[in-house]
Amino acid sequence: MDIALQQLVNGLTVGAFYALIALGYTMVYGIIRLINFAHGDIYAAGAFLGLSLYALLALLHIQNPVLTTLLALVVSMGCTGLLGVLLYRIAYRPLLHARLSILISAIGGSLTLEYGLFLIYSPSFLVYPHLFGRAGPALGDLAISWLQVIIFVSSLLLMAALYVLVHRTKIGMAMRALAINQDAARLMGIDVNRVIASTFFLGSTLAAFAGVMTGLYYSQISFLMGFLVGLKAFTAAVLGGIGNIPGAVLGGFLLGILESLAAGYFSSRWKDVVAFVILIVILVARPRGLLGERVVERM
Amino acid sequence: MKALTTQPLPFHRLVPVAAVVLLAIGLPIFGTPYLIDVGTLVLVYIMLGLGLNIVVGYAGLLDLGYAAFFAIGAYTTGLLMVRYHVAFWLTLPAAGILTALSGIVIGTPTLRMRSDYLAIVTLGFGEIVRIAATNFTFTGGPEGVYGIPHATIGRLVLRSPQALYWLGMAFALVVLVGSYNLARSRLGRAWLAIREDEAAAQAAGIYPVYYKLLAYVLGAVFAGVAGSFFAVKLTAINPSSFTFIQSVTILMVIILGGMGSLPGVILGAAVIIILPEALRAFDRVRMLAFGVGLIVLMLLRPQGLWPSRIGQIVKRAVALSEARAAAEIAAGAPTPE
Amino acid sequence: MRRSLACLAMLALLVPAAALGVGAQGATVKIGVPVPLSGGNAKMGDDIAKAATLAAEEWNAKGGVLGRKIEIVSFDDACDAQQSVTAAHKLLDAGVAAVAGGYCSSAAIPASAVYHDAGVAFVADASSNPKLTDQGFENVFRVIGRDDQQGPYAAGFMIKTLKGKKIAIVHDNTAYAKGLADATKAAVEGAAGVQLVFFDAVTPGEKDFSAILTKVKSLKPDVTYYTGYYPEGGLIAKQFKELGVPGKFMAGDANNDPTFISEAGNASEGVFVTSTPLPQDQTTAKSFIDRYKKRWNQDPGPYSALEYDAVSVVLDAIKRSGSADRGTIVKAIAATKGYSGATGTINFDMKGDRKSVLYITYIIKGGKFVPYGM
Amino acid sequence: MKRRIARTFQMIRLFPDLDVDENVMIGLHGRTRAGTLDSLLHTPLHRREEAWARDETYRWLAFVGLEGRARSRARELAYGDQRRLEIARALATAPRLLILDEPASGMNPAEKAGLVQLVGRIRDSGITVLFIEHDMSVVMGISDRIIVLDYGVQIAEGAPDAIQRDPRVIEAYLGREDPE
Repeated sequence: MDIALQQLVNGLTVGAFYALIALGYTMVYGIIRLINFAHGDIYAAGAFLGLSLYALLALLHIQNPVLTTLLALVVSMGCTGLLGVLLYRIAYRPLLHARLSILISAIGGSLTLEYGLFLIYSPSFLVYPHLFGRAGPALGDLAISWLQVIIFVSSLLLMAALYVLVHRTKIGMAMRALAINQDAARLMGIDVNRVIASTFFLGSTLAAFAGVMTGLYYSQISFLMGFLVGLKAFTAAVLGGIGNIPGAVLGGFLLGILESLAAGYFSSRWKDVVAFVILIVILVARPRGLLGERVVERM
Repeated sequence: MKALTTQPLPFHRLVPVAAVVLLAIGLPIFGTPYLIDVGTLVLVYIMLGLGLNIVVGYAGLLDLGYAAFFAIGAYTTGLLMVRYHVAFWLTLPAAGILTALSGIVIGTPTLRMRSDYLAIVTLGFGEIVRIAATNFTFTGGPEGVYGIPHATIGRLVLRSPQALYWLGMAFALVVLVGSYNLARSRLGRAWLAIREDEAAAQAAGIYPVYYKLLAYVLGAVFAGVAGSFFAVKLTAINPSSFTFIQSVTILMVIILGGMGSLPGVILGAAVIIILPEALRAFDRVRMLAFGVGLIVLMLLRPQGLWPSRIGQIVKRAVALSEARAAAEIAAGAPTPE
Repeated sequence: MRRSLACLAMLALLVPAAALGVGAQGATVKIGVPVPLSGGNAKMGDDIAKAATLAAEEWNAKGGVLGRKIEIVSFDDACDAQQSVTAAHKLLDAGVAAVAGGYCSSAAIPASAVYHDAGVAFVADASSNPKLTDQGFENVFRVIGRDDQQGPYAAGFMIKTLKGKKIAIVHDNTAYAKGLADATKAAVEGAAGVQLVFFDAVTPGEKDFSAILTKVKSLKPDVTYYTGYYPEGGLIAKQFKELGVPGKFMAGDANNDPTFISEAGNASEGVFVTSTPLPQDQTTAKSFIDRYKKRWNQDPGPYSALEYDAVSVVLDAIKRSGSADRGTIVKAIAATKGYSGATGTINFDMKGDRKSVLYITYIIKGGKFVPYGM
Repeated sequence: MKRRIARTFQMIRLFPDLDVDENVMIGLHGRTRAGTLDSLLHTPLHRREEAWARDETYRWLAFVGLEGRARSRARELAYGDQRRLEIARALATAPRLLILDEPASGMNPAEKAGLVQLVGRIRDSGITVLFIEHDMSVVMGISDRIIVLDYGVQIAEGAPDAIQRDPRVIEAYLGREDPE
């Protein structure tokens, strides 16, 4: 029983990262139907920017771990958000109506970001400062750290904030309108480009948060770190129903938990196979993902 | 895909074709082994591109796990030759059958899905195949299969870069003629019709699921053949050659070249292989330059380097079906499935 | 017209490629160094290429070999089978006399067939998978030990020194790590009164290994042995402590990198690492480290000394045989007798493996690799 | 297709980016047998069929009066011609029953007259034509039998002149005449 509970905690931690990144995929997909291959690398960029901030603050002798972390988070999220917008402006905006070409452009963007980090920072793995110990709430044999709790709670808060933003604000309404019909939205006087850009900004911000948290929690970052997580997060987004915000969150946590259970009770070597088989089964049974709304088929 | 008449090529199109033919023949005669090896790799990607082109270009199905079929072909040939000492030529039909079967297995439950969901399912399938190859003992695990014998014709052993190049060329030509014929046939028209308007195609007597599945199977078989060749070319295969990146690379070949266009596939394969090789001299910035290059190429030529009518049709069909669907949603009418 | 332009563009791409292929055949002796310079192992490749350059520069300072200057030709193989074969052809085109390098076994094995067909000597510096030399190629050598030498050593250490009764093994499903894990598994299963309680793999590139470690924890092993590479190794060591997995943690030789310690932080204290002796622990290597630091202004990587020796063995063979002919070099390398390199004395057996490889175990203490029991 | 019924759509659904002749050839799909191997290898069977299909295509194009437009893109045709092309594609499937869904909607009077004439020739060639239409000039000009539906309920059936006099039909069309 203990083990099952522990695996649940493990799964929720991984799932929080998947969910945060999956949100970026799902929002961009919902609005311009693009599988943004570079999104995982945006997450990596966020982690690296955060590390730069820590280094800078250390030079300025600002040592308070909470203060430095908050600063690193805010600056990294802001800068990464702008990086996402920049990527959209340069690589995607001119190609909005060429569905497959934009996919290649996204792959190009992914490589550019990866090897940009490679050149600017390091081909090697970089290590985050060990700021937070592994102390945690005392729950018997259960290993859980305060950092895990913070990651879990803050990602839930961010997701809730995003949900409110999309459903209760003007820009959110514009996003939803755009997702349904871009031309109609344009006719209604919505500044389509600005709305798409803000979608990229928001998605990248969340990815940057995940990136900095990854650095703090796992302590190791590298220029290729976004690839595998990006792939998983994309899977999670589809699992939940791509284009659907609660779906991405559900998909992220579900995938994290599934993986943990598969590794714990079956075999770690086969856990990705288990995850993908379940994904396929779910999609065969529910062709639009768990929470997917009926979306118009595009041929 | 002019189905009814074939016109002679105008002069300005004849020149590049002649140049490519001259280059293809001249390379193994005058090139160094390295250049010939690169040329052979281009041929492998031409085969793969042509196969995926049937799935994506002709039938309009996005496939992100195409490397799986490539892997199945390569492993079939590798394992049969190493473990059971089967001659190369006999492994070809086996690879064909196995890849066709796997095309059916993955195609049947998924072809009714929306294309983007199909993309992730094929991605998952690709990963499943790769992980299985890594984990099973009979596939050699992460070390894969090594010591694969060379192909032979009679007593002639095809081991030199030149011999491998000509073997690859023969394979690529067969695949090229096959896909050219397909485009100009009843099947080609059926795919065209389905992609343009599924409901109208159905009204004209075409059963979409069957033809989509057929596209899958044929694409898989093409990849299987490419895989068989890859196995005897490399003589050692391991799962790391069949990653998601590989699937994406093959997809890049056809999109870069211009979807649905056969010369486009050839051009795309050449660029995808030669560009990083040409950049090899720049070592550290190689991959960065490749990434930037992809974006720039797409911005300059969004329809691909050598677009075909089909590529444009696909684009317009998407716009059209979107407009139609939007109109239907606006009118509150149900979307025809 | 646009299409012919597109086609001309393709030709334009081919031309520089052709120009690059036809390297000038000067009077230099060229040594090929295939290494990963892109992808996740780029750092290791960089360290290796630097060591090769250092070796060449030192020989050149002494007048080169056979009166000719030595030139290092290094190409990126990205640790990928397909790319390593292309890189191999490219090295052959460049007219290399012999090849010394390679990092990942999965890339070295297919490339070795190309070198074999061309009759070029290939001295592997870090590819330890047994299959590389088991292929029976007379031109393939390696200066690093085999996984099936390290495996039994690691098993013996766990059972005898650490008194382990229940042993867990984790690898990462790469050719190297699986080979080492299999060899260790065989040795553990062959020992009386010892139980292998866990054998599974993690996925390279992931960061969260708590699921697999939770399972390990429930099995209460005395020793857990991780045979993969250090990027995951550091994380596993850290999460091993965080989850409170009982028993000791030990890692294979691809983990003797300082990054392992910085990643794992405090959790690295008391971790064991099996390895060939690091350069700093070999009297023979002391001056190598100083020279490397002086030249590159950084510490050598874990395989730098091995690459330095691989290049040196080749050059020594050329010097002894008096010929830079490819076939002669292969024979001369096979005849190497007691070459004294930075990593100790080098002799090759019939297969081309290094004879009498010494393994030792390090323990991490105070953020440093300290030889255990010394 | 087994039952040999063909239809056209209320909103014209051609393959707008294909040529006119290709549109019709697609209609011949169900009447050709060339399989995968034939298509891959272009076997004699395939070549024979293609030649036959070409002839058949031009036969139907001539039948609907589009023989001069064979190599145009379908989208370039005038509206009435697009409707004819859609009918040609349906005819190419060799139906016994052809269903036309509001074929005259959006047509000008000249096009309507042409349509009536075309439908007459189809009927004369032995194909039953069922068409759904509310344009009286077209309906009365060509029908042998008419079924009138009002909100899905059949309210009348019979020959044109009988229908024309049927009070329930008149009521449905023009509303009740309020007795003053």
